[in-house]
Order: sequence, then structure tokens, then C-alpha cells
Amino acid sequence: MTGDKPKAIVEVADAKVSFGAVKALDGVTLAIRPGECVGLVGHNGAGKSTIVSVINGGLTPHQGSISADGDILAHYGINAARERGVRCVFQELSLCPNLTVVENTRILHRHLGGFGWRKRAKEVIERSLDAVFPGHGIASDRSVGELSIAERQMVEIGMAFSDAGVAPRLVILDEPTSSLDASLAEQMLTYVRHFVAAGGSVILISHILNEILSTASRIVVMKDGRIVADRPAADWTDQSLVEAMGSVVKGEAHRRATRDLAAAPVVIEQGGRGMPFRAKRGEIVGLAGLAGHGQTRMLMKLHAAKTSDWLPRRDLAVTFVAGDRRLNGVFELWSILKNLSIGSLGDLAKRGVVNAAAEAERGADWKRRIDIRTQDLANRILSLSGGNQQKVLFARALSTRAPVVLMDDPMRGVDVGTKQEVYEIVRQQAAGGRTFVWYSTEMEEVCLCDRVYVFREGAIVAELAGGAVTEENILAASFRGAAA
Amino acid sequence: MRMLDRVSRRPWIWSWLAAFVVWFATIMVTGGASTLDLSQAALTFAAFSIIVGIGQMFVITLGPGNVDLSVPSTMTLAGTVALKLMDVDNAMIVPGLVVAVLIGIGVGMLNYALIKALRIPPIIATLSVSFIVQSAAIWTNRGLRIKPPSFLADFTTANSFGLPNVAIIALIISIFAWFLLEKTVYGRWISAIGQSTPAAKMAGIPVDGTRFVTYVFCAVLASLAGYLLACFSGGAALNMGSEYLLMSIAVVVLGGTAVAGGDSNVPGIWGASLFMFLVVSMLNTYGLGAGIRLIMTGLIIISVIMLAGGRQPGAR
Amino acid sequence: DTSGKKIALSNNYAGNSWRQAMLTSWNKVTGEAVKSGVVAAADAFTTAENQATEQAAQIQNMILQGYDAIVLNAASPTALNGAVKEACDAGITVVSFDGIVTEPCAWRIAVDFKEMGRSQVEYLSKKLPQGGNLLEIRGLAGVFVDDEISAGIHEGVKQFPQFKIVGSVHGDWAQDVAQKAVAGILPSLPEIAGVVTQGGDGYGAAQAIAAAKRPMPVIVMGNREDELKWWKEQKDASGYETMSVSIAPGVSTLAFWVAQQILDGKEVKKDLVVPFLRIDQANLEENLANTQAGGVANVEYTQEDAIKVIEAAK
Amino acid sequence: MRLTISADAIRLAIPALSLTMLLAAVFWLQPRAMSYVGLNLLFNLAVPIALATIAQMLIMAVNDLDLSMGTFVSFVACVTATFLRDAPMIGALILAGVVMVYAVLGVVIHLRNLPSIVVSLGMSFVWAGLAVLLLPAPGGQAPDWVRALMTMKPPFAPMAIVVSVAIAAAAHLLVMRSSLGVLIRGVGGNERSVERAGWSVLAARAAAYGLAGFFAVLAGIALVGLTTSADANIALRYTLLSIAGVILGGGEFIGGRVSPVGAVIGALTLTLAGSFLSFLRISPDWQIGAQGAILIIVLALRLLLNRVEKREKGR
Ligand SMILES: Nc1ncnc2c1ncn2[C@@H]1O[C@H](COP(=O)(O)OP(=O)(O)OP(=O)(O)O)[C@@H](O)[C@H]1O
Ligand SMILES: Nc1ncnc2c1ncn2[C@@H]1O[C@H](COP(=O)(O)OP(=O)(O)OP(=O)(O)O)[C@@H](O)[C@H]1O
Ligand SMILES: [Mg+2]
Ligand SMILES: [Mg+2]
Repeated sequence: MTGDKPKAIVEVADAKVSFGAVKALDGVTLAIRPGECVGLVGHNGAGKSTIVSVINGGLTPHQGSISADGDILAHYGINAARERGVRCVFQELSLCPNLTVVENTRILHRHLGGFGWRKRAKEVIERSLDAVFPGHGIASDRSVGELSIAERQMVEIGMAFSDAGVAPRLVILDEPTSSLDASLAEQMLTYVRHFVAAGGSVILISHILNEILSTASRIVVMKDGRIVADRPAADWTDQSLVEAMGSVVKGEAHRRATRDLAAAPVVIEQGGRGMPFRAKRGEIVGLAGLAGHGQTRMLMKLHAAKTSDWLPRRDLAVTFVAGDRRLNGVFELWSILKNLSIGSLGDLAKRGVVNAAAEAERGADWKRRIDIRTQDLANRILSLSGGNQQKVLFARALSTRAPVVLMDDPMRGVDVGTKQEVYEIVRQQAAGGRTFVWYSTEMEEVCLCDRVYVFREGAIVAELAGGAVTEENILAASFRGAAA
Repeated sequence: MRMLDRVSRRPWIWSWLAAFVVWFATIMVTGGASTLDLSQAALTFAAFSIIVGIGQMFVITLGPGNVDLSVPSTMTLAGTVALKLMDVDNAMIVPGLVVAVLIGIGVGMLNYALIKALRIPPIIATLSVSFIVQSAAIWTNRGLRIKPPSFLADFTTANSFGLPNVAIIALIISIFAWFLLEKTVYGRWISAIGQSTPAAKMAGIPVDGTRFVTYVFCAVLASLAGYLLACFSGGAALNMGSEYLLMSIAVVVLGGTAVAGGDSNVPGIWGASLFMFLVVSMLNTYGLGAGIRLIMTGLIIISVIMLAGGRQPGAR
Repeated sequence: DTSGKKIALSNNYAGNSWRQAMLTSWNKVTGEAVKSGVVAAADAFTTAENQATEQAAQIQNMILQGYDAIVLNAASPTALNGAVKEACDAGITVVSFDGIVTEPCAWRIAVDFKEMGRSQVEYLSKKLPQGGNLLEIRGLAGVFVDDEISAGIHEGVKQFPQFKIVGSVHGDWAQDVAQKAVAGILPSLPEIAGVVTQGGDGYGAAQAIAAAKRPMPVIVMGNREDELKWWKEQKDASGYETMSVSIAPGVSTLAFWVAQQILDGKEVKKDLVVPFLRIDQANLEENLANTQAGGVANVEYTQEDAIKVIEAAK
Repeated sequence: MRLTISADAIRLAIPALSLTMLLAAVFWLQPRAMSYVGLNLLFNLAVPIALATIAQMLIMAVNDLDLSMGTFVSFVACVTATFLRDAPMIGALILAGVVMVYAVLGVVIHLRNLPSIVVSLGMSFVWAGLAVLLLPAPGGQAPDWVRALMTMKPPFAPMAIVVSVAIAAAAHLLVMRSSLGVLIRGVGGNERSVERAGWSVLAARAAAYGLAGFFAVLAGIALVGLTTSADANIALRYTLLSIAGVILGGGEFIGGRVSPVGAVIGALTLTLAGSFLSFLRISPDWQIGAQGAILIIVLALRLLLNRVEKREKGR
């Protein structure tokens, strides 16, 4: 390469990967050099996770070459990548929930074995966690299954930056902040900047463009399996990024005009420690606060109170959009269509028999309405990218007739364009009388709500409405625990 | 070629293929003379495995860990009590059937009550229930073999249109089960629960109700099979169901139903049930000793699953 | 005097009519013995599953419970030897019957199962002097009794070479299993002159053969009531002839009395033999009348019978 | 700062408590059991069950299930009572061979992505057939050293207790403390992440199966040591017993959540439950049913203790 630039840690040249008819990568060339943070953005299904798998050694491209530190490698695999200090935080959480944090560290670091490995692993992970998330409060002898989803993501990030013999040189972060709240995300981004300044490299994938713009030194935009732009971060703005990704810019998301809901009936309520929860017809109620402070539990409680485990109900009272798709979202063996229609089978069936024609029609309708990227709804749900799977879950909930929609951080990993579309649908449906209860880790979304409950330590500590719903007020309430 | 490829993806094809090969190997010995006899015998005895297998399949579809070990004792109890009640009287056939079905419902309810109330894995709950039900069977008639009413005895051993009557009953039940699984909301529900119970719950499916109905359905099919088998073999015996424990599980999994749940397969049960009967017949016909016979049975089961396994379940 | 002694019955299986008859006989005879003060207790225990390990645990528990004698129908002739030895070491009298144990410290009330098998072929040789093809229905593979009876049958075939065993299936001593196994092998068999059995499987075989519309061979029966009844029907309709042979379930009561005699201080030889119960064309009606509907032909023993058997062995 | 009763400790406390309560009930019914000899009689047949339970637990740790455990232990018992006594070298070779077969099964199941239930169902026929070939009728005799080992009388505590503790300790070290154990449980917890860290899941699964085969072989040998001889059907019930033991001990069918100490306690509990019933003297008709009832009661106890524990923790 050119003399003044250091050799790339990993360089992928003209990589092509296809899954059946889908070209996930269509000739991608990408080099990562020491001391840079590459921001990788693109719409859902653009191929970001796929290129990450290639760099990480988990996927061999069907065509193209990979070189590391200047040498072209014929057999590049997971172990070769790891020996060169390539680490990855995957989009789906990928720890063993039955093992403790220490034991997970042992799994990650193959060379940590030998007598007394527990002690060494404990040191390794605690040192790294302390560095990335000071004051994290995660005991390393707890099993991962007991941790909250945010804590798990923290552990995973901590592990990627940990050093047990082979120092990390290139850390790939595929949507690392999707379950972190703003302050934790900021802690991580700060650490990334330190790491890069000290000569390490990072690939950062995120759908939150601010994170990319504030942290990356170079931003690469992908679209339909190709790289369409690759420029230093300073040359980009929010606007130009969105344009490059191919999304139509629909302008800033705005809260809809405040409406008078005083007369609207209360459709769902729930007591508990702290303030009571109450939502009215046609209202969009946000649940805010730091991640893991009881918002999801509140949603589960609301859901459990309104559904029966024993008897089928003709008219659903509530419906649910999962954030943790793997755990309580998708049905992996099924087609996209069946995944979509399962929520509203009651409407599609007559005397218990499913009307296939009506089902197909409704599927096609929603595929068009929220642009699910697939050739055929009969394909398996897992053939969709994560963001598109999430859209199917949305369609599942919105296609029911339930008056209340519970949303558990549903925009995890959804790209900017799609988000705008979904916001629009939510606004329309709320105007039509549907109630939304929306937990989100993204401040922008919380600010779209008519009214917001702020959670702290499992209880509602503040209620903000109308103009009071601002980032400052929410942050203040979630940290102080006092009502603004 | 495309056709062939499509068909080879069907999970049930392997059990049918295996059944056919074994059937062919058996009639080769006699030079084809006994084709009809063997086929009819196979259909007759496969029918019982099919009926209990379908019930077991519904339960296995509910997901990992779901299995009903009380099938054999339910068959025994239903058979003994029904025959005792009918007491060789043709007029009592319907009450006998009703009592058998009621026993099935009772056992199914007990099974699910334990699973739910004690939050114990179904494998343990149904095992415990099977001990209790077996005791009840011993207690009711102390192992006496009472003959079935003559009409039932004749009916279960006779043929219509060249098909054994019991096979026709199994066919009707299979079509009903297929319809339930493929066309109804209930079928979607059990498949969803089998893939992910939390997801099913959040999608608004009445998880407990569905599982409850499924366990009851399985037990009712078992009691029905017990009723028919007792009539067919000329009286209920305390050990008459014991064969059907492993059999019911084997025909389900050999038939291509996913052991991990969520994906069931009715035609496969037929192939697997015929296969399980024919393989014993074939090895008996070849005059092999018990040891060799058992080893061959095991190896054949493993080969079938090796051929069928490793496939990706297709989009459904 | 044994009025203070406690005797336990250790039984490994209760899942067929033979075992149920055995338990009923035990209850009837020992109940009277306890009432009249011959012994203090005679409790029956059955394991949940037919397994030697479970029965071994049962025997160990009986040791802890302080029984003076254990009457044992064993799941395995050898696999209980460890537990039986421990019982003997604890000073307990162990009497095994039907399923006997080989441990030298225990008493054995044995039936000559080999002879039972051989005599079937001998009977057939008288009925069918010209010989013919035989179908053998065996019991449960790997079990002592199955092996013994089968060995006897094969011995008989050697003795009467006009017979040939053309097929052999395992009927597990159950009518429905036998029916299924016979139906499966029948299509491939030539004409069959006789069916040799082990008991509990004759009626199933008859049904399978009838269903295949084959000429009915001579099926040796096993003393079950449904078998005897079928035989009677055939006899009345077409003069069908056969014989029936099995061990009487009431042998449990003989074992009880033998145990009582040993506790009473009598000198008893370790190996006793009881005859099996055979039913022939001539005494069919009489035996059928004495057998409970759905049960097994049975004989119960008294204390005098036991003393006679003990004397005869000396 | 935080209440640090780990989930593992709770998982263990509950089976231990049920065992204690059951033991108290047995002592109350039959005070004679409260002695060196009594304890040995109560528990010595639990030793092979405990070993088989550990074997089953290893398989369950990688999300599989072994339905051939009972027939395999029976087969090993037959080998022990014949070859291992008459020709120790050949016997040892056979046993080493079948451990290898277990490892190979793990490989095949992994490579072809087969359901372990079906493969082990098939293998159960194979082992049963081999056992019948080896011992068509019950017989054989335990090698003297095995007999001596299983009937030894250590000071202070009876053999059954000493051996159970040793098994629990060894299995705990192997499964919970060693790197291999972490790897095996990791495969059960999240196969993909283990693979992504560069490990061979294939090797881990083969190791789990091989170890399971090894423990099952030990179970067969121990069993023959107690019974002095073997038959082809001797241990059929170990399949369900071993599964029940793992569950009673706090293990789960999927997710790699297992507890070796719990599994041993589970095996002891199951054995003890049988004795408890004998001491109750139930009518013969209902003795089988009572076995079911006792299983239910023990599990209900587990639920109850679980509730109490949760309430304590919530406080
Ligand atoms: N295993 C697979 N089988 C089939 N198709 C796949 C598979 N993995 C990825 N794809 C497809 O490849 C394309 C690229 O997917 P990829 O996951 O790389 O997108 P992405 O940029 O990460 O999207 P997102 O932002 O949603 O994470 C998508 O269309 C996806 O559906
Ligand atoms: N080997 C595989 N087999 C089956 N499915 C796969 C495989 N690899 C990936 N997938 C599925 O394909 C989907 C697309 O992959 P990917 O993870 O790159 O998308 P994504 O990044 O989750 O999308 P988004 O960024 O919108 O969240 C994934 O959700 C994954 O479930
Ligand atoms: Mg992705
Ligand atoms: Mg993504």
C-alpha cells in the first residue's frame, strides 16, 4: 500500500456473499488501519453484519480475498482473526446465560486455561469492565442469565476490550448500544475514543447517527450489499448521511400537536410502588428512565393483566411488540407470513379454521405498508435482517384490533428510514383512537410521546406531560428520582 | 428432478421409504405369496401405534421436554374399566366408549394439573401419573381378562373394502389431526408454543389453555387406543400398553416431527408405524435371534434418522 | 412356634393375571394364618417396575424392617444374590419360588421349566406322530424362565426329530404382544402343525392364526381362563384337541408354608420341586369350572401340603 | 451491597433440604435405619444410580437426552460380570471401546444435526441386543475386586455415603470448576457463542458424551459389585431414574443448567423415596401408585422451598 499509511489490520477485497438469491455482499472492499474508528451505517439488510462476520472470520466470502497485516491469507477463520486481535460484539447478545461472567470470559479467551484460571479470568474481565464502564456494579461471579439485558451488553463490550495475552487490536461493535441508555452509551463511546487514540481500531455499527458522527474518524455507508460512500467523519452531517443511505429525509421527528385528552376514557391502568400508571384512549405514553429500571416489567404486568392464559379471547385488549426478538418475538421455524398473522388469527379465522386467502391478503397489505424487504412472504422469518424481522413484529401487533399496543423498546436495530415510517403509523393510529405504551432507550423516541412516566428502581418516580417532555427533564428525573 | 428434490425434502418421506424397503425385503422371502396378508397385518397393528402416536405428536409439538409417559397406563386403565363395564354385553358398547373417553379426559387433566401446579417437567409429571393410573387399573379388576362384547370383537378384527377396520379408524383420526394442525387456529397455537413459549404468550395465545387441551387430547387418544386394543386382542390385560411407551415416541420422531417442538407431521407417523411393525416381522421372518434382532432394529432406526437428519426444516 | 414371626413377600411384578392370582392366593392363605396366630404378620410388597435393582432395594428395606423370613419371587436368579446374601447374613430366612435365586443360602421351590418345554413336544409327538412344522412363542428375552422353557422345547425337538421349528417370536407372555408377533411372521411361514408356547400367549396366537384364515394348528395353552374357554369352544365345535401347562400361581402359598416350617425349626432341604399344573382334554371342563373368569387355573397349598413336599424331598 | 446468594446455591439448597426431610421421615418410621449398617442398606443401591445420573447430566448439559442409559448400564453390567472377570484385558478393552462409541455418537449427532432422543432410542435397542447376546440368561459373576470395593467397610461412615460424596466432589470439580466443564456447559448455554470464540463444539460434545459413557461404565461396574451378577435387563429403569435425578437435583432439560452435587442428591432422594414407601406399608394394589405420589410430593416440596427461598430473597 502507500508508504505513509500503516498496514491495514484486516483488509477485505472485493468480497461477495450471497444467501440463496440474496446478495448480502456484492463486491465489498474495506480496510481497517490502526488508530481509526470506522463508522458503518446503512439501511436494514444492507450487509453490515455480514461484512462483520467476514472480518471476524466467521463467514468465508464466496469470492474475494482477505489480508491481514499486509499478507493475503488463504485460510482466514475465527482463530486466525482472534490471534490477530480481532474481537467482535455481535448484534444479538451472544454470551452463555447459564455461565457466570468469569466463565464466559474463560470461553472467550481460549488461552486462559490452566490451574487457577478463575482468578486470572476474574482479573481480566473486572479490569476491562472498570475501564469501559466505571462504577458498573456487576459482580463477576453472577451468572449472565441473572443480569439485565443492559448489563449483559455491558459485559459483552467489556469482554471485547479485555486483554488476556492477546491484546485487542480491532474491536467490531455491531449495534453495541441498542440496549444501553444514554449515559452508559456515552461511557462506552468515551472509552472507544480513548482506545482509538491509543492506536487501537474499532468498527462501529449503529443506527443512531449521532453516535457515529461523534465517535468515528471515517464513515462508510453501505447500501444493498455495496459500499456507496467512504469519507472522513468530518465531511459528513446528519443530513448527508441519511441521504447517502438512501432514505428519504422526512425531517425531524416531531411530537404531534398536543391534544386535549382530558375527556378521553382511561383504557388501562396499573398500581404498584410509586405513582400509579394510567393511559387514556388515543394517547401515546412513554416509559423512560435508565435501562433496566422496571419498564419492561411494567409492560409485562400490563400485558398479563389484560390477557388470559387459559381462554382464547375474541377481542384482544392489548397487543405487544417485543424488543428482544429472539426471546419473545419471532417463531423461528415459521414463514414471514405466519409470523405476521399469528397475532390476529382470530379475525382471519371462521369457527377456528384459518382463512388462507384472507391471511395472504393481509400479509401482502402489510408488506407493502411497512416495506418488509423480501421477495416472498413464504420465506423463513430468519432469512430477514434483524431490522426487517422487527418490522414484521410491528405488523403483527398493528394488524390486530387491540385498542392498546405495548411496545418494549421496539426500534432496536431499525434503520432511520423505517423508524420514520413507523413513527408515522403510530401517530396515525393514535389519532384513530389507539393507545400506545412505549418503552424506549432512545431519547428521541421518548420525546415523541404525549406523556412520559420516568422509572427508577422499579417504580414510577415522575410523570411529565406535554411541553415538559424534554431530554433535560427526563434525565433529571431518572437520575435524581424526583419529579420535575 | 426438481420433483424428486422437493419430495426428498419432505421429512416423512424417509419413514415411508424405510417401511417400503422392509416390506419388500419381507415378501421377498416368500416370493410375494403373502403380500396381502402381510400388508393387512401391518396396517392392523400399525393402527394402534398411529392412534397413540398422533396424541404423543401433539404433545411433543408443544416444545422441548413435553412428552406424555402416561400413555401406556392410560390405555390399560381405559381398556380394563371399559371392558369390565360392558361385560360382554353389546348394548353397553357406547357407555363403555364414553367411560374410556372420560378416563382419558381425567388422566389428561391430572397430567396438566401437575405440570402446572407443581411446575415440574412434563416427563416427570406424567411418569408420576402413570404410576397412579397403573395402580388404579390393578385396583379396579385385579388383572382379570374380561372378553369384549361380540360385536366389538368382530368389528375390530374385521376388514372393510380390504382395509382393516382399525386402520380405517386410524385414518379418520389422522385426517382429523392433520386438519387440526394445518388448518386451524389451534394448530397454529401449538406450533407457536412449541417454538417459543414466551413469544407465544406475548402474541396473545392462551398458552395454558392450549397446552391443557393438548394433554387431554393425547390422553383421550391413548384411552381410545386402549379401548380398541382390548377389544381387538380379546380382553384387557394389565400390561397391554407397555409396548406403546417407546413406540409412541419412536413413531413420532421417526416420522419427521421435530423433537424440539413446533413442527409436526402426520403422514410420517403412518410410515414410521408401518415400519416399526414390519421391521420386527422382517427380522422374525429371517429367523434371527432376539439379540441380533434388537441390534438390527436399533441400527435401522439410526440409519433412517441419519438419512433423514441434517436437513433444514423447510419454510412452513 | 412361629406365632411371633413376621414373613414378607417380595414380588417384582403385578402386571398380569398370573401375578394377580399369586397375590390373591397369598392374601387369602396368609390372612387366615395370621388370624389363627400361626405367624404374626405376612405382608406383601410389589415393586413399581419389574427390575432387579428395585427388588434388591426392597429386600434391603425388609432387612431393616426386621422380618424373620422373606418369601421371594425374583426378577432375576442372580442379580439379587447380593441383597439375598445380606439378608442371610442378617439371620433372615429367604425362600424363593417361581423366579428362584442361585444364592446358596436361600431355599428354592423350583418348577422344572425345562421339562415343561420338553413335555409340550412330547405331547405333540403323540398327537401328530408324523411330525410337522412348529411355531415357537417365547417369553421376554433375557429372562431366566424364557431361556429354560425354550431350551426344553429345543431338547424336545431333538428328541422327536419329526418336528421342525420354522419360526420363533417373542410374545413377552402377553396375549396382545403374541398376537402381534405371530401376525407379523405368519405370512412368511409354511403350514404349521403345532404352536409351542410359554403361557399367557396361546389365545393371542389363536386369534392371529384365525385372522389369517389358516387351518388351526395344535396350540399348547398356558392355563389362562380365556385360553381354556377358547379351547372348550373349539372342542365343542370341532373336537379340537390340545393340552395346557403352566405353573400354578398358588405356589406362593407353598413357599409361605415352607418358610413357616423353616422358622419353626424344621430341617428342610435347600432345593424343593413342585410339579407344574397340567390340563388335558379329559379334565378341561373341571378345571375351567374352577377357574375364575379372566383368571388363571390355580392350586392353593396348605401346611400339610408343604410338610408333604418337604418330606418327599428328604 | 447486593444479596449474593447465587442461583447455584439455591439450586442446591432445595434438593438438599428435600433429602434431609425425607431422611428424617424415614428415621422416624424406622429408627433401625439410623445406624452404620442401616444407612448402608438404605443407600448402597443409590451409588450406581448416582453415577448414571451424572452421566445423564453430562448429556443434558449439552442440551441432549440419552434414552439408552438404562440399556447401556445393563450392557456394561453384563460385560463386567463376564469378560471383566474372565478375561480382564478384553473386558477393559471392550469398556474402553464403548466409551469411544459414546464419544463417536456425540460426533455423529453433532455433525448430522440429529435429535439425540432418536439416536439414543436406536442405541437402546443395540445395547439391549448386545446384552442379550452376551447373557441370554441371567448369570455371570462380579470380579472379586469390584465386589470387595462395593462391600468395603470404611471407618466412620458407610461405603454408600463415602462413595456418594466422592462422586459428587469429583463430578463437581469436573463439571463446575474445570475449563472443560465450562466449555461443555457453554455449549448447552449458547452453542453459537462458543463456536464464535474459536472452540470446536464438535470436540466439546464428543467430550461430554465420552465422559457420560465413562460414568455410565462406572455405574454398570458398581451395580454388578452390589448384585454380584448381571442380566440383560438389570438396569432398564436407570433411563428414567437418571433423568428424574437430574431434574430433582435442580438441573434443566435445556440451557446447560446442571448441578452435579444436586444430581447426586437427586439420586439419593429417589432411592430413599422407595424405602420410605416400603416402611409405610401400603396396600399392594396401591404400592405402585404410591411411587408416583411420592415423586409428586418430593417435587411439591421443591416448589414450596423454592417459594420460601424467593420470599426470603425478595425481602
Ligand atoms: N443466514 C442468512 N440467510 C439468508 N439471508 C441472510 C442471512 N444472513 C443475512 N442474510 C441477508 O443478507 C442481507 C444482508 O444482511 P445483513 O445482516 O448483513 O444486513 P445488516 O446491514 O446487518 O442489516 P441490519 O441493519 O438490519 O442489521 C439481508 O438481506 C439479509 O436478509
Ligand atoms: N447461519 C444463519 N442461519 C440462519 N439465520 C441466520 C444465520 N445467520 C444470520 N441469520 C439471520 O439473518 C438475520 C440477518 O442477519 P443480521 O444479524 O446481519 O441482521 P441484523 O444485523 O440483525 O439486522 P438489523 O441491523 O436490522 O438489526 C439475522 O437476524 C439472523 O437471525
Ligand atoms: Mg446487522
Ligand atoms: Mg443491524
